[in-house]
Amino acid sequence: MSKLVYLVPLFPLIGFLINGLGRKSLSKSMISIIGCGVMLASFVVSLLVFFDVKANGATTVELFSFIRAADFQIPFAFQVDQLSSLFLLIITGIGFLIHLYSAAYMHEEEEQHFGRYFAYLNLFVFSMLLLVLGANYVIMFIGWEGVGLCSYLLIGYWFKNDQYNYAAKKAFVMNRIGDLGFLLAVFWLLFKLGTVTYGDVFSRVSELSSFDITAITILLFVGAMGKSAQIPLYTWLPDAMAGPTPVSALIHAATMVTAGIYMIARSNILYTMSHVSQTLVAITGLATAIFAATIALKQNDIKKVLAYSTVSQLGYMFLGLGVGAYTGAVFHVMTHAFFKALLFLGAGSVIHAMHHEQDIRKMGGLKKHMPITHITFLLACLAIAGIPPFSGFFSKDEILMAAYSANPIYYYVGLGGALMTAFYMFRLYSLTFLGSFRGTHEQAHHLHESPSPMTIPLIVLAVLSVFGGFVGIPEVFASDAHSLEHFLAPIFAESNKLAHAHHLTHSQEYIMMGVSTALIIGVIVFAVTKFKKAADVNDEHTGIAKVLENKWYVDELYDTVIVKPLHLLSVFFKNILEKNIIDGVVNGVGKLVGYGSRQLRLLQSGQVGNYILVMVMVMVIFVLIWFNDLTIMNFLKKLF
Amino acid sequence: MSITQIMFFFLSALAVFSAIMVLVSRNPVHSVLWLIAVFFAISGHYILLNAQFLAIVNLIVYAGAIMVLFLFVIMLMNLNKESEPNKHIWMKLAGAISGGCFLMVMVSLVRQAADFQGKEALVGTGDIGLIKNLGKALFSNYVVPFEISSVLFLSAMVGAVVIGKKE
Amino acid sequence: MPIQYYIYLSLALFSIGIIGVLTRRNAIIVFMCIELMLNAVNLLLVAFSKMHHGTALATDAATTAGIDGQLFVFFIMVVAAAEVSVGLAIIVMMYRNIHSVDINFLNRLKN
Amino acid sequence: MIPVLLILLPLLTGTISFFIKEENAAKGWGLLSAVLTLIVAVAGIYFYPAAQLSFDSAWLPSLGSRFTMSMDGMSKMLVLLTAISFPLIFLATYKNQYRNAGSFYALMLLTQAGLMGVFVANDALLFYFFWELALIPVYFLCSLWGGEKRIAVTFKFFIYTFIGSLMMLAGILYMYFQTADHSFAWQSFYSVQLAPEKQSLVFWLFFIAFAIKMPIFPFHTWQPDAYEQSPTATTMVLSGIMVKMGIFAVIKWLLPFFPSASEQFAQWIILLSVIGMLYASLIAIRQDDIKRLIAYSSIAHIGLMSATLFTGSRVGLEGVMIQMFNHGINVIGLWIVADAIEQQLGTRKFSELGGLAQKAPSLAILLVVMAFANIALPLTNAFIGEFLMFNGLFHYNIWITAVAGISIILAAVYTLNMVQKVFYGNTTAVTSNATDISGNIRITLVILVILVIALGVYPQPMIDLTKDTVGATMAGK
Amino acid sequence: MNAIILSALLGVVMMFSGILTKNKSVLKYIAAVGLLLLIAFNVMDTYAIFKFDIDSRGLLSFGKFGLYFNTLAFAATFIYVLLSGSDIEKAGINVAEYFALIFFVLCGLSILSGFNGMLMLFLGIEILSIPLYILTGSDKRNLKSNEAALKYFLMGSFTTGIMLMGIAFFYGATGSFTLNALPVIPTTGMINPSFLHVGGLLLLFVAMSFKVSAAPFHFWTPDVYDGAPSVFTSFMATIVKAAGFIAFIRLFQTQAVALGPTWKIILSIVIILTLLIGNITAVFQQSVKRMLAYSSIAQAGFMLFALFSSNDLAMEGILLYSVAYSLATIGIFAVLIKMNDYTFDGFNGLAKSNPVLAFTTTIFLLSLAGIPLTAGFFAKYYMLASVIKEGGSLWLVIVALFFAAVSVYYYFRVIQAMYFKDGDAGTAPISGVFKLSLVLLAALVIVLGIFPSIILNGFYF
Repeated sequence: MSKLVYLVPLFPLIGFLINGLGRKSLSKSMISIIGCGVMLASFVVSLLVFFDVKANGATTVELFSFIRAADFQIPFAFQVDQLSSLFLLIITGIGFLIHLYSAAYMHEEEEQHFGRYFAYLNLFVFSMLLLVLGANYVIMFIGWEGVGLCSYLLIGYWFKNDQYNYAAKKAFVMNRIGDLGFLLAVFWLLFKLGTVTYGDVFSRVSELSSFDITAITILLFVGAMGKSAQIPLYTWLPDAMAGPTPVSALIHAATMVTAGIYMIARSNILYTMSHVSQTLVAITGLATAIFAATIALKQNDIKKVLAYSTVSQLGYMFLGLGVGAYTGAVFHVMTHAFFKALLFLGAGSVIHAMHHEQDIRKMGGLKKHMPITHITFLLACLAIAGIPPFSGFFSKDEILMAAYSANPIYYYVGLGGALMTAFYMFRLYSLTFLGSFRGTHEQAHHLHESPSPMTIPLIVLAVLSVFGGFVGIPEVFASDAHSLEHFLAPIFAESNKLAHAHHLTHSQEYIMMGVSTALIIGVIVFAVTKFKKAADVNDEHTGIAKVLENKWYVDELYDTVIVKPLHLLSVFFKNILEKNIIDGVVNGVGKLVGYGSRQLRLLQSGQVGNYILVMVMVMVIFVLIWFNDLTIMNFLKKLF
Repeated sequence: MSITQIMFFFLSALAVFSAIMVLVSRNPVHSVLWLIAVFFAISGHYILLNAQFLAIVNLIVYAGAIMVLFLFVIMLMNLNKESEPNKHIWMKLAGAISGGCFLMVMVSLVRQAADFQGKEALVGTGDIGLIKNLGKALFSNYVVPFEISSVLFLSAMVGAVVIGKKE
Repeated sequence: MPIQYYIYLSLALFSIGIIGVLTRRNAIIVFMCIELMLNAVNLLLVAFSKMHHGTALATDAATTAGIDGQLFVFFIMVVAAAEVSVGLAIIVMMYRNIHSVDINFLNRLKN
Repeated sequence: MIPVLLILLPLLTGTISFFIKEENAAKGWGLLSAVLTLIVAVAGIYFYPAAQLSFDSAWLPSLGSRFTMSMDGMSKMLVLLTAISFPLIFLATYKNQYRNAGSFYALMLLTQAGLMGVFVANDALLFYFFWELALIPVYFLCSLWGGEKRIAVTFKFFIYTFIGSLMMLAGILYMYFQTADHSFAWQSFYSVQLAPEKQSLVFWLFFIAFAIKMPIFPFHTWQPDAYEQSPTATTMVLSGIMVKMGIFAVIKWLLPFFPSASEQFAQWIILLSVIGMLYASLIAIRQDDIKRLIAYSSIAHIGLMSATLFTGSRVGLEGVMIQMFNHGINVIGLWIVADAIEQQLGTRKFSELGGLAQKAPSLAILLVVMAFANIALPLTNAFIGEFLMFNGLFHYNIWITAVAGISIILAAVYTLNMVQKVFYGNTTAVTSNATDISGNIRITLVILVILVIALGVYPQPMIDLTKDTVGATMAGK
Repeated sequence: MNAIILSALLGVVMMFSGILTKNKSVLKYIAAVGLLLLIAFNVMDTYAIFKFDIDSRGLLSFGKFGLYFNTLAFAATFIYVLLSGSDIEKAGINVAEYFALIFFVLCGLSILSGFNGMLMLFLGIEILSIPLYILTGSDKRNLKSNEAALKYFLMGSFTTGIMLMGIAFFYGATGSFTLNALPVIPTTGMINPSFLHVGGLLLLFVAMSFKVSAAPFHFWTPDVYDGAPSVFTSFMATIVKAAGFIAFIRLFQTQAVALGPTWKIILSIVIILTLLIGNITAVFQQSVKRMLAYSSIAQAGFMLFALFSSNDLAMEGILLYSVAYSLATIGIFAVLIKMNDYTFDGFNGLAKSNPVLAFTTTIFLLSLAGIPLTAGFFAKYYMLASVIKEGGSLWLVIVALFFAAVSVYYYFRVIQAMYFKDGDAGTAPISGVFKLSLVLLAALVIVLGIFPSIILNGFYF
């Protein structure tokens, strides 16, 4: 079955081609059938592959030789193993649900754009599948840039709006900054090892010096920073909410942004061997988690809150990777995919109902109008807040426990972040669903529950969010119940061997879980009571709140520190250096010739006397030159 | 100082003086006359050098024919008065200085030429300048250039006709 | 006579000719100065001819060495005569057109 | 015989074209000729025995110059590029109006003959001849059918490149007198053993000629103006093929002859090239004119190629080889788009454009593909080339690579700027009545896009094609 | 010797045919036939088929090179007469006499290609120059023509004086007028250049530089070329100038050894000055004719390279250069004469009004600029190659190349005017024969640009 893995990306590719080329001739229903159908097919194959891997272990499928250069060769090959098959399931599964959801959500679009939307979406899935399936870093990079491209296309989907286009461009450029790091790492690997195929790289990792490993891992991590929106390259992700909401759910929550985690998990052995990089990953992840959480506290756009929450949750995943909890990180990717996709889709449902109103200050009391959305949204909030036994609890707990064992400060800070998460999620929940409606009458009149193609994915995802955590029950509850860890064990085996694991005692764990759960519940209660009445809805913020509302002014900082100087530099180059200096020199030669010409013309005075005078003088000079090595000069001196 | 030396210096002084007078005379007719004086002095030198043929030819052709032609032209144009406007003084100065420099450089060049030290031009003796010897050489070794110079005269003749003829 | 004397003399005449060419404006005078230069050359050639003749006489009493110098002078005179006829014709032609023989009038062609 | 045919065919058809008065006949004739050349090129390269690919005949025996032609991998590739480009260019600009179309196509075909000659000549003097032959018709093309400032701009371009080629001539002559058998043959030049200190002067004589042609910073100032003012068909030839002449010449006529000088000056040239990449990219960001933007972007790309050339890396050289082809394809695609816009809307200013994606969706899609090829997105052809080139650069120096890498970020910035300002946003006064592209342009762009993707997914044939040249160049003396 | 005698005779014949016929075009054909005869006799001389065997007593010696040059010069004159012959009557009424003078010039030219001593050099130069003074002034009513003639005459005579002084010095030092006379120390056989000898050569160098219009002795050139009737400028700037170069090289080929290394320095200065002044000054001219005058100075700068290197390549090169340069210049002047307006603006739009003229002019201009595939390229090529072959003067070549690029600037201004600017370039009526001849000439320029060996083989066989 693994041999047929190429079908997994092939179906979306076919979908892309059909929808892309036929977007003008196909009907909307046809387009959505094709779009969803290929995803379903892909999902089915993925399932088969998954079980095949589970039964028979990993394989590599080589399709053809991509680049065969002088010093190296890079095959176009797929790595089918536990990690990639798991990601296949997440991508195609959630991907399918979101395609389904989109068919309803995007129904207002014109046919042509509807087709374009599905084509992009299929292309995205194709790229994402390449990213996770690739058997070497180059194929991964193809997917890596491919998803960036699709993200760009989808953020700028409503291309008439220039704001959206800027957001799309920003996303792409920031991703590219990271990609450069990734690419440099690839070059480094090729330079040192002559190969980028995972198997060869990981087995020959001992040939690399520790400096090489550190450099490569840091460069790779730069790539991850861009793709997974970590400090300092995170600012694109909140702006990326300009895209249609299902896109945010799929790309900017569930799949693409987790590519960085996948990559590091894939390269776990390299990271394990470099303590410096691991620490860097952990600290960056933690910092991002806290930083994004603080910003999320004061956001009023429903999607922006979710976006910062995503950034924050990605930070947790990196924390997990940084402390060696690779399984935990992947686990969190999975659960996060469930509940964050659910949250986004729920938000989409709300926005749909509110006629594209995204400001939570203008919502409220939607509970009674949209019961399914409400329930599923609440479940997702509980999951992300980390209330047991929802899925988020298990994955977050696993990461935090590992963080504690690595460094207790990580834990405390991480816990702070978790509390903030609980706070802003329930602020969001309360403002949206509780209290009374604050929107216009028009909106109030039209409030309705979304159609079933939208609610079915919500329900499915809610189920997954609630029960998804049970694949990774920690040892403290039941020994050997962490089936995910068992499944992924071959991937992280080498790393785990190297890592010096010191486990916490069960009692410690119980205490920590209890305390944190209690604190979270407290925060939730506080948030719900505080925002049920929507107390601070129209407050003018001052001090720290204002700073938070303005996202720590990071965008402005980047603007002054990087963008503006760069623009000034390019203006200087264009208007001064290029025009006046470089071209000036070139034209100057021409002008000099012209000037010389005008001056030399004057020599030709028209007077015969002058002509002859010059001739005589030159004759004298020539004689002097000719005999200058002889004694004529001395003689002339004597004469005077 | 022998008579030839005295003659040499006298003729030289005459030649140089007359030549200078050619330039400084304001009246073109005077210039012509002074130039004729130069030619006479040079002819005197030829005689000193025993080049009688050239001395005669010089007088006949130059002083006689060419200078008369000049005079004719000057008369024809009615230039026999001091009509020439002065050249700019700086131009004159520059001309004189560069001419002087030329002289100076050339003289110093000759002064340095060691291979002329002690060489003499035969004065009074030597019969190569006699018409008999010259004629013999002219019509034997130099007959080709002699004939060819007819082409020169032909073209000069044609030229004078072309240019002088009234249209 | 030392040959240098002749060289100096003819150089002096030659240079006076050059100075004349440079300082006078009357085309006829300029032309005369050129004739003066030619005569200076003639004198020098004759002197050299006699010098070479003298050198050759010391070894061979019947030599005609040096005769070519004098013949050259003869040809110079021939050429000078031809040149004068053409030159004066040109000057006369110009005089007909502009009623002047001032060479400084000649500056329509410049730059 | 094939190389001679490749030169003679456009030469003769071009000469005939001078006498064609009717516009459509001229267009048809030009297209026919270009297609025939393409057929000959493809047949010659892939289906005829290798012996047919070289030609040798006496030419100037007293000078030691022979009419010698041969095709190695690089020649084949560039011949293919030339042969493919011309039909596409003619097709894409088929609806453009030209005064004296006969002469226009004649000059274009003469240019093609010159280019073919440059790529196949194996004798330095012959090479020089074709080098100039390719230039002269372009001079007339640009001056006769160009934009407002065409005369001055083209003239600057001409003089600039002419100075360069004269330098090369001096270099060629110098080398000629160093050869043992007093011959201009490539082999004779190759076997000259020049002392390192003598190499440097000749090296620069050659290099300046090539550097101006490529062009690399700071010899580039003729280029944006020339591209902007030339008729687009000519611009395509200029930027798609003619700049490759410089790179081709460096590989064939410079590196093998002066190994020690190349090594000695490599760091300076690489430095210049990399500075040029960033410099051109930054300027491109601020451009308001599609053509100028593409021009500066082209300078940046060429900068990468020239930097890689001097790293002495095998992989890098492979990258340069295929990038020559790829860049040609991509940049022609971009020019076609630029031309389509200008022909229809009469402006190239971003400030006047916008929202074209609504009016011309096909154009928008095809442009977006070309634009992403321009920024070397994976699975487009340029990625392979840039990947290999950066690899080569990395072997040389990591910091240079990192700095050069910034240009790929900047490339994204200016390319997306262009895409956004032309196609996205709302329509403006100029674009509100725009219509989608006509069939001929669509076909051309589709062919180009297929090439872009095909070579991006399966680049191996191109890499293999030029393998022998890479091997020979890297073998050194 | 055939050439000298026959050209002199033909001069006389032309004079008389002027009396016998009043039909101007008949004169042209007589001249053309005469030139063909001249070529034929010269070729016979070359291959010793038929020759006047006159003992010149060592004053003349015709080598293959000189005779071949004669052939080429006569052929160029033939082309010149075909193209511009009928325009001679524009200069003045004495057409027969003008043709006669042209034949006398050719006689001088034949002497210069075979002179073996100072006397024949002097006579040759004078026979060459005196008819030119007259031709320059042939447009008697035109003040410019007057002025040019007088300037040319005065400066020419002055230079004759300088040259004669040089010859006198030379004679004084060597005791002989023959070319290969070198002051040799009898005991050692070493060359002992005396001051007088070198000084004499220097003056000769100045005089010859004047004749070939090398800077800074070029001042007469622009004025005279500009003032003279165009049809004679064409002749003067091409064939006559080439003859000057042949004489120049012939004179200094053997004497260069006496001059030592400083000779090359002086020569480099002259070359660079010539290139500089010729090229740079040409840039801002308004009149095409005057531009061509300066360009002829610039071309002289290139031709001086042959003198500089004086090797076999240089000898081949100067022949090729003379031919290439003469053909192109004759062609351009033939077109120029037909133009109503000699300024650059006068050429505006010629490509539209008369494409054949514009196209051929372009070829000629390209050849002058030294663009490959035209004869001019190989001309320049040989010059530069000869210098590089000598070694050590690569810098001079690079300077020359820079100026070659500058030259493109002003040559292309004409092309720009013809093709890229709008205007109605007025021309005199142009016959089909004229156009055909122009096209053939252009074809010749291109053929020579591809196979220069056509010219050079003639030199060897």
